Amino acid sequence: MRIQVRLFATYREIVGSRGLTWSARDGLTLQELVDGVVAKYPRLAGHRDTMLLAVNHDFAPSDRILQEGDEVALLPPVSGGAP
Amino acid sequence: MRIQVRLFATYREIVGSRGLTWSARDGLTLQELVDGVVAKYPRLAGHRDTMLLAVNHDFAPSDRILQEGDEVALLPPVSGGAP
Amino acid sequence: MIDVRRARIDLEAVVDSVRRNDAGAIVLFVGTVRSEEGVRALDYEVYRPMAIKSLTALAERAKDKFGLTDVSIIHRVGRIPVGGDSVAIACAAVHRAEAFAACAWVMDEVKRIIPIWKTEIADRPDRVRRRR
Amino acid sequence: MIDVRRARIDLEAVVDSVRRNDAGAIVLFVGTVRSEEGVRALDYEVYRPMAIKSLTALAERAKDKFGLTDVSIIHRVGRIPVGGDSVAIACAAVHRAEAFAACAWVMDEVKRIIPIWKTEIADRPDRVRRRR
Repeated sequence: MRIQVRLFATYREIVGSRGLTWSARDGLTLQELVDGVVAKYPRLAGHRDTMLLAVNHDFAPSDRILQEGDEVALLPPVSGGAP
Repeated sequence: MRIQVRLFATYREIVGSRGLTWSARDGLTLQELVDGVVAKYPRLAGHRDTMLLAVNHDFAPSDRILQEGDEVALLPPVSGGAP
Repeated sequence: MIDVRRARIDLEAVVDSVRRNDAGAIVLFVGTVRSEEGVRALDYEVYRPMAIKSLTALAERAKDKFGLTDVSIIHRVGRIPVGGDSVAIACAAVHRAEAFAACAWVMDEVKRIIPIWKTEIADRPDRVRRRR
Repeated sequence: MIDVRRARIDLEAVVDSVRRNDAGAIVLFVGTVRSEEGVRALDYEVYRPMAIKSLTALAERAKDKFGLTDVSIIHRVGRIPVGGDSVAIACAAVHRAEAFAACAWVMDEVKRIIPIWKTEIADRPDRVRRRR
């Protein structure tokens, strides 16, 4: 199956792209997908502890099983609003 | 001496005027002035407990000694702002 | 900016009056005449010189107490229809916690000490009563 | 009204969007880009569909939690110069205590969960750094 991966802010800069199309076996968990992306872009590893994860525009737990067509987002700590 | 007395809201309606010019002996206290006004307009008596007093645009204690030309205001409980 | 006026309150102007580049947070409170059975407007009466003096002193106290960069208080008087704005308070601060706390405190003080009184104007001309 | 937009925020429109005759109190929070040594603007980046979804859910939670009559949240994104407004939150309620509490809470939640990130734009082109 194919999963769309969205990247923002620092992660976008590290990967050099706003998004990736990730090919994976059925039954892949969100955790396993993140492991794969971090393995391919090792400079993401240092951000692992503060990384937020979303699937289809909602925060999702890392044991979430992904489905064909899911949109996964890797989110740095958010910083909206006023300073 | 002469003291200007300002009246607002309910008190204005009771007295039927926005203000009075009060003639008094030197050394009159604010308390004594209020006693005189209430004696003249007995329907004010029921408001005595909640009446606020100001001299020259500042709240003032009832033992304040009045001076020629002072502007005294008898104020019902205030109710500005939003409901 | 401190004012007691009969004209409609321009909220954008009230916010702009407290803007400064070193303030990251502005909190604006707007009090409006709420609809209530049988009421079509409120008449606000003011002891103007004392109100201006008290509001000016209140603004200074708020700045000191909460470390605000600026504060504006505008009270409308005269007849205000249901839905109209009676009071606007804008507090600006470096951080938002102070701006929120100050704005709520200033509104409490306005109700407690500023010489302004309101009378309900009924939708039937034979009914008028005071309201706190 | 919920929006994430590149255009300047119209504060009067944000307040008007929560007006209702049964609400006596409106609290508006405005977050602005504060001046800081070496910074001339902030660039706000957004994950738009998730931000809209999260803000819509946040507005509903705020209404339930505080009994608001209405709430609007507008976040500006893109490049915002020093002094510009980045976010506006308006909360309307029958009484002011709920409006103040809700507005402060909504702003905390915006900072905590809405997928928006900012980058400082330096007044010298060789300096850029992220900021929380």
